[in-house]
Amino acid sequence: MVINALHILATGLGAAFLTGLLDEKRNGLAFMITLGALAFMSAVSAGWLVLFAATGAHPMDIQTAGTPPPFAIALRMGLAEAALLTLINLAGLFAAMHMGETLLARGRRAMAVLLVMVMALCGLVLTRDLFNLFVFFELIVIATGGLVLLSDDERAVSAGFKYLIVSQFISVLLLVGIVFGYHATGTLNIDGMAEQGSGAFALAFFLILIAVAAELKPFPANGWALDIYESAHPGFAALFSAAAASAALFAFDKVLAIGGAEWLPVATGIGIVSFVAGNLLALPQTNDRRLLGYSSIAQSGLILVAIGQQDILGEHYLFIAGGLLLSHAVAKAGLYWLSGFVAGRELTDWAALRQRPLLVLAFVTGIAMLSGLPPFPGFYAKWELVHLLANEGRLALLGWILFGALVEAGYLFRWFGYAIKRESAHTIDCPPDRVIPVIAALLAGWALGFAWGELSGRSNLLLVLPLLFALAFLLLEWAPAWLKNTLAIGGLSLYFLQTWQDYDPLRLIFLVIFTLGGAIIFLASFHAHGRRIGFYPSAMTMFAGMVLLLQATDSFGFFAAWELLTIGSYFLILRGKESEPHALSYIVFSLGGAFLILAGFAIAAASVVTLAPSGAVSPAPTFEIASLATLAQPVAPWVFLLLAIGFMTKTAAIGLHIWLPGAHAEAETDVSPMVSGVLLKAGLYGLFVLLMSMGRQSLYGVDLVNLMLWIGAITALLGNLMAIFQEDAKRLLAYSSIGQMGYALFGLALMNHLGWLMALMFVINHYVYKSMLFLSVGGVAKRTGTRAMYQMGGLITLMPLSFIATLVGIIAMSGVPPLSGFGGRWIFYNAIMDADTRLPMVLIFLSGPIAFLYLFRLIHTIFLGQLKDEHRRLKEAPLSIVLPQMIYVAILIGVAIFPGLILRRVDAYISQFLPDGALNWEGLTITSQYGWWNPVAIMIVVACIFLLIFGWLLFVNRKAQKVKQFNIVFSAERPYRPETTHFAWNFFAPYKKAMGFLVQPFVTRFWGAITDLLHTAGDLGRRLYNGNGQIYAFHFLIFVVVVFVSQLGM
Amino acid sequence: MDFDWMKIPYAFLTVFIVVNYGFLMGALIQKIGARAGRRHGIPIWQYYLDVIKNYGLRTSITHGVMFYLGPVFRLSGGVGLLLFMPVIYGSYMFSNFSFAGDLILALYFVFFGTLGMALGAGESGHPHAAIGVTRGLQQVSMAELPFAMAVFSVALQYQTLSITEIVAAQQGGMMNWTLFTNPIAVAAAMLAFLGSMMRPPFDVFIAPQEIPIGPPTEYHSSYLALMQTNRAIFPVAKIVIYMNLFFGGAGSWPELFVKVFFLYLFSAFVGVCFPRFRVEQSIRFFLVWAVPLGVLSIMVV
Amino acid sequence: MVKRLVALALLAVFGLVFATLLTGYAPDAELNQTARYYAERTAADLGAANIVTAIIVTYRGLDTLGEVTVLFLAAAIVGLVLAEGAHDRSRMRPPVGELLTTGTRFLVPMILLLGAYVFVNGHLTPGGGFQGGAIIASAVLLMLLADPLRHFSHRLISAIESLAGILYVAIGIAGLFLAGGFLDNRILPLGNLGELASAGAIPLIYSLIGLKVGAEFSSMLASLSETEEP
Amino acid sequence: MVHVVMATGFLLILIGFYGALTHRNLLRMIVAFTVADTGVNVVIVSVGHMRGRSAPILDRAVAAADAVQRIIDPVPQALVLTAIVIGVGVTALMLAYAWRIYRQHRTLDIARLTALKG
Repeated sequence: MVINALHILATGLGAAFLTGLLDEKRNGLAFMITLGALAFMSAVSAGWLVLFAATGAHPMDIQTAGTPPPFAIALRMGLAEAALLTLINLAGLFAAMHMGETLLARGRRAMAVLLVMVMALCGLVLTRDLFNLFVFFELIVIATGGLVLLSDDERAVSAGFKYLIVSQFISVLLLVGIVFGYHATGTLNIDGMAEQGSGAFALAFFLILIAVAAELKPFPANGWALDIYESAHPGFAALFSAAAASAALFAFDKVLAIGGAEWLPVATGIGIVSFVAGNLLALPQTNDRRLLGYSSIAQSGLILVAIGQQDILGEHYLFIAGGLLLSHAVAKAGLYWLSGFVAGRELTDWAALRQRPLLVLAFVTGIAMLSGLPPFPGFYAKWELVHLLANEGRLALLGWILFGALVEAGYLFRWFGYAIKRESAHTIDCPPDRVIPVIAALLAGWALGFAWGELSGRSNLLLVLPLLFALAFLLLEWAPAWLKNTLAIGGLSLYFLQTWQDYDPLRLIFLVIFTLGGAIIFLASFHAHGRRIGFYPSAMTMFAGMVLLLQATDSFGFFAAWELLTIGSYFLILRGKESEPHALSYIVFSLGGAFLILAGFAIAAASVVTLAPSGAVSPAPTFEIASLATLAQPVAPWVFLLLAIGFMTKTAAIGLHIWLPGAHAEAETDVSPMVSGVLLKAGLYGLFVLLMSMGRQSLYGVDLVNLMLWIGAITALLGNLMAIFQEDAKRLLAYSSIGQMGYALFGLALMNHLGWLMALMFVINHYVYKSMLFLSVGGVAKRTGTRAMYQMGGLITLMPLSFIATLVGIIAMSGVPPLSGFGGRWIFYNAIMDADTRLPMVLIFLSGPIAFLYLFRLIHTIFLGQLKDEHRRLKEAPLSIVLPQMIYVAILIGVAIFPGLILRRVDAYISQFLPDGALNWEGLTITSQYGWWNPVAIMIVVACIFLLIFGWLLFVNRKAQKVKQFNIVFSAERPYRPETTHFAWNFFAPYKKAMGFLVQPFVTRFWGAITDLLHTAGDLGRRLYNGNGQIYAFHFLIFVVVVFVSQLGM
Repeated sequence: MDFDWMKIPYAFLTVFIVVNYGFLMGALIQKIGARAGRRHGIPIWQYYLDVIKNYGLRTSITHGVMFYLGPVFRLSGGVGLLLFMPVIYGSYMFSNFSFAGDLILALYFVFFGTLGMALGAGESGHPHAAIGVTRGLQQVSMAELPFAMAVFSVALQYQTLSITEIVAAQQGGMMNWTLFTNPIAVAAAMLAFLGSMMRPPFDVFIAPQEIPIGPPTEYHSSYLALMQTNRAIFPVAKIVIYMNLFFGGAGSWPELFVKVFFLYLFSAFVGVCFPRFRVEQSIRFFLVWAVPLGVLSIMVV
Repeated sequence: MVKRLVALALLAVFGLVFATLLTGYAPDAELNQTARYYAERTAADLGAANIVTAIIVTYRGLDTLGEVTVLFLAAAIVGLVLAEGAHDRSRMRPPVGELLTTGTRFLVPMILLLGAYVFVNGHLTPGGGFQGGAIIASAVLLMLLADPLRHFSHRLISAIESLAGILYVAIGIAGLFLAGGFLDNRILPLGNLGELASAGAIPLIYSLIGLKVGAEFSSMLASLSETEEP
Repeated sequence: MVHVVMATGFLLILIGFYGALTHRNLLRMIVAFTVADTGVNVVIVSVGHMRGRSAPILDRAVAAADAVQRIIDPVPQALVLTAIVIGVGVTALMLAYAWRIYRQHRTLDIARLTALKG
């Protein structure tokens, strides 16, 4: 049984009045009353929420004064109202807890103000009367004015005054609008007014609407709000952002209903401007609370856009707007509460949170919710919103939304990076009354994620086994690393064993790399001691994302998996010591790419038509990936373009590659192979899927696949070229990955049988040798304490196993027979024989030998040359790091001898798509229409010749002794310092002279300029807010005039 | 084409012939070069003496495993390259192990020795070894480019990657040689050829050897002998590729001797006429002159 | 200067908006549906002679509850703000004229009476709780003028204020259970139109409002008077 | 007549706005807002006015039966009361704020309260 909603208001008020009866000194009792009242109000609202959610009952009108509306004020309780009330009251309850100390110090009056504030917010949501709405607004204004004063920050007073100034302007406009609206319609009831429409009093309605809109703190009429966000008590700021903004949005929605469809564009316009501007302005912020304030403004803007688009959202309106609103509210409240723990106000001061992993989890949950990442409601909502926008062809709006969201993710994740990587002098103490609200927000976030997953009508991400497995590691954080590692390896292997039969050969290859490949790399993780907090949930989320990607058959599943693997890998990369800026650029590029994919899917979905269950034809909000093939002109090439760029971001195609070197190089020893050897393949898988389903596309006469061919070739060349100039071993390998991915992209874009086969060989080979090399180099770096190659040298005798791995790796990679790299080259030559385009091959021809250069550099400067004095006592890398390398050596040799084991099945599979040019696998010789290749024979011949000569040499020199290190003559002197005789630094100087012009950091500069531009824009925008309350009033009036004029123009 | 035990003695025979030919031709070319410089030059059997002497010497030092392996890789590379090609067109006896792979195998196996040598020299710990190796690698990376394009052009022209088939297509008169049917590709390839023959003007990378402290000082006695043997085999093997691809191949040993000699002479001829380039100059040279030719050859074929 | 020009330009736009509203305004010839309902039904349904009061206290009672709360809030916040300007009891009592002192003694009871009259008769005549409350507060003001150091018991004021508030809410809730809805005045008999004891709970509510408003204003005045010069 | 009153109200609003926008002294701004508030109240009252009718109080002058023909619209009258009271509350609050600001910063100049910005 539920309790009349009026009791919520009555309780709030009654409790507020009751506190006045108490003695000034009995603050403890007053506080108990406050908490009790808020808890009761929350319980009543929650009861309603359960009722509506469980029964799907219709909204219920509540009369007052025993008189029906419109003659008396009426309230309405429905699903949305109940949800909002629950949110508001819980936010109030937890805000009271969070502010407990302050409230107790300030006494019962402060508690009364808080109670009235919460009551008024509830009233704002419930009321159906326009003037009543005004009254509640004013109550909120005044209560805000009071609660702002609870802050310890003296500046809060001036912020509150600025707020009062603007609210005076607002209330004047609102009152004038209301009274003329009343005059025109003869009623104050919102529904009554809506029935009559705003046509008769458009001007008055404009005043009402703009006044209510101003309560949403739209850009630029929001300087006061930012000052409040910055200076208010965080407990109140949470309430202000979570509850007040939500209630105001709901009120705006109600008022907008009066105006009808013709006013929707106003909401959209205000919303999108606020969203983009809010995010841009947040970019240069360094104060945490102000940044959150800007983010709140932006988020309100986004929700406003959803409100403005309700005409096309249809039945999804509540799902979308509610999802956005609740994620924002919960996340923002949680973050503000968290800021209460942080002593300093700089973003970097949040590093103190690291002392409490639970708080870090809460922080990251908040950020993920704000950024709309899975599995939180914002993700589902964004998916629907973008799809519906695309369906209506509102692509410009869609573009701006995604742009704003990307900027937002940029500054949020930058902040998270600070928290994880910077140092803080402050300590954190966790009184339970402050921890409980944060935990509540944390739990609410996940619960909402679950709820939205259920409501979405798609697979609930929080019920998907791989993700659950990953998240389970969150609960295992107390366990030692070796135990978790064993579990991780076991999980991956078991998953493979359970599912491998379900896949076609192509996917199976990826599956093997994603699961077993990952498991092998995890062997290296045994070297870590302690608990390694944060590593396993992140890593397993990444692997979960990857296996889900393979499972996904529809666009939603695919995209969700894509986002999961992105997030997981971001956290992994962030773990590196110096990886903060690189992880940031990784996540920004990845999310940018993901948004393009999202846009591509949305546009595709708009033209893929499916049969709804009723038999009616409707646009699909999600579709089978395979039906990309059915897309028609003119949509198809655009979809192709968006998806291709999205996937190429992941494979670090040139121009989109600048995130990769830092991200891969700075990652931990066992993480580098995961993100390089394994993760990059996800991008290739995407490209495979794309090309398999869509084939060739052309746009304005440009063959897009051909374009990809060029991009692949240029990437291969420049990636390799950049690699040879690196002094840092892991960066070298990272650039080499760029080049290798270029090869694979090139192979795919050849669009012939052998091209694809070659790309697949790269998938396998690159996994093996790049994982191996990263482990080997990582082990060396671990021992020597540096990654600069010129500081190493002569390690061959000290770390022979690592050397062997590197040697085998570079032979394989350079394509020299007899190891497996040659197979790739052979297929490549056969493939290009069939290709239509010849020029890009030139670049590939060039990049091959260049690869040789950096490989030689790698092995020479680390393992050969002169051993340094400080390294004389080094030991071989730990067994756990060497063991996987040896496994890889075995695999490489195995693959080199029997490539057919895997490839012939794939070859047959590819024939389904591109039948021409299949290879002939009879006997030991692999034959194409142009040539042949017998790996076994090559291996035997080379081995025989080699062993013959070697044996002879061994025999004749059996007495040879190893000479001392300095037993050489160098410029007529006997050297004594290894540093002077280890030729390693600036290894390929002549190449730089001759070809250096190709590797000028143009791309870095380009993206740097873009970033600077955004920052500058944000910085310029900030100057609007000069702190003068009067100027803020001008902003408000200008805002009104601009909207007015643009509305006239429309 | 398949394996056959008889191929093993045949392979030894091929190697034997090529080694002898290589020694003689190398000395001859060197003598021609000396004469062009108004010097007397070495006797024609000089290489035999050197090699016999070096094989006879015993060393008692080594710098380490890779140092050891350097010459082994080197010689394996040379011999392997030779044996992976059908040396004499139409001859089963001298088709060697070409069943193991086609043109691409030969192209890539060229690097096998280079790699080993680079590694071996590196372990000597001598900085000049590394300097020489890096210079060589840098230059070769660009010099190989026009060659690769020429090969691609030829493969496209004949629509095959089989050396035998390419040679077959050039039979029936000189005018059928690729030299005449695809002159641009040949021009590009011949420029690349200059770059890979370790002769002026593209020989700066062996400069560290000339000031006698590079690999040859570190590699002595039997190590040096292996390398000298390779210096007889490897150029011939390499020229055989060129000959097969561009100059109609060879149907018999004498034909092979003549063609290889003239091709070798070509590089020597250029070598005595031009001074040495620095590495970056060679790179630019190939980039400016040879690469466009290669591109052109791909485009027009 | 620029600021003034911009302000003028902006206000010109607003002037335009207002002018449009003004010129577009035509007074109604007949009461609109809402007003008509009130005119026709108030007397019968609620038994209040003053229709405005009926609207304020009952039909739009929720507004009025909010209104009272506004004052409550304002008083509470003013108290909060001024609390830190701890008053200084040792300051000199400013000279106050004999006339004022005597006049105050004479006038205060009458003002209080008038105030009570105004709010008790709110449902019959112009006036009501707010007006009455303000009148009562004016008595307090007068007392403060006469004796600026006079100390009022905040405890008492706040007790009156809170009790009035709680009772108001309680009456509202009683409407939920005993009559047609929250703040329905028909929990008490309607009586005869025009009599003092009529219109159900309206006089009661208005009296509570009067007390409450009076207490709130008084509280603000007292807080202000106890605050030292900043 | 009604139009004149209403125009006066609007004028008061504009004057109040102008004052609030141009005066930098907090107290002057507060006064300006009260002027604007008054303007709004005048506008509200004027909207309810109907020529030739009397106040909406049923007494001897106006009987309940013919109230519909005799009284003016009571709703704006009720609204204006609420508006006035709210205006009073906000004004009180602003004054308290002004006091507090002066105490803290020893200034009433709005342009100098710019510690928070950007």
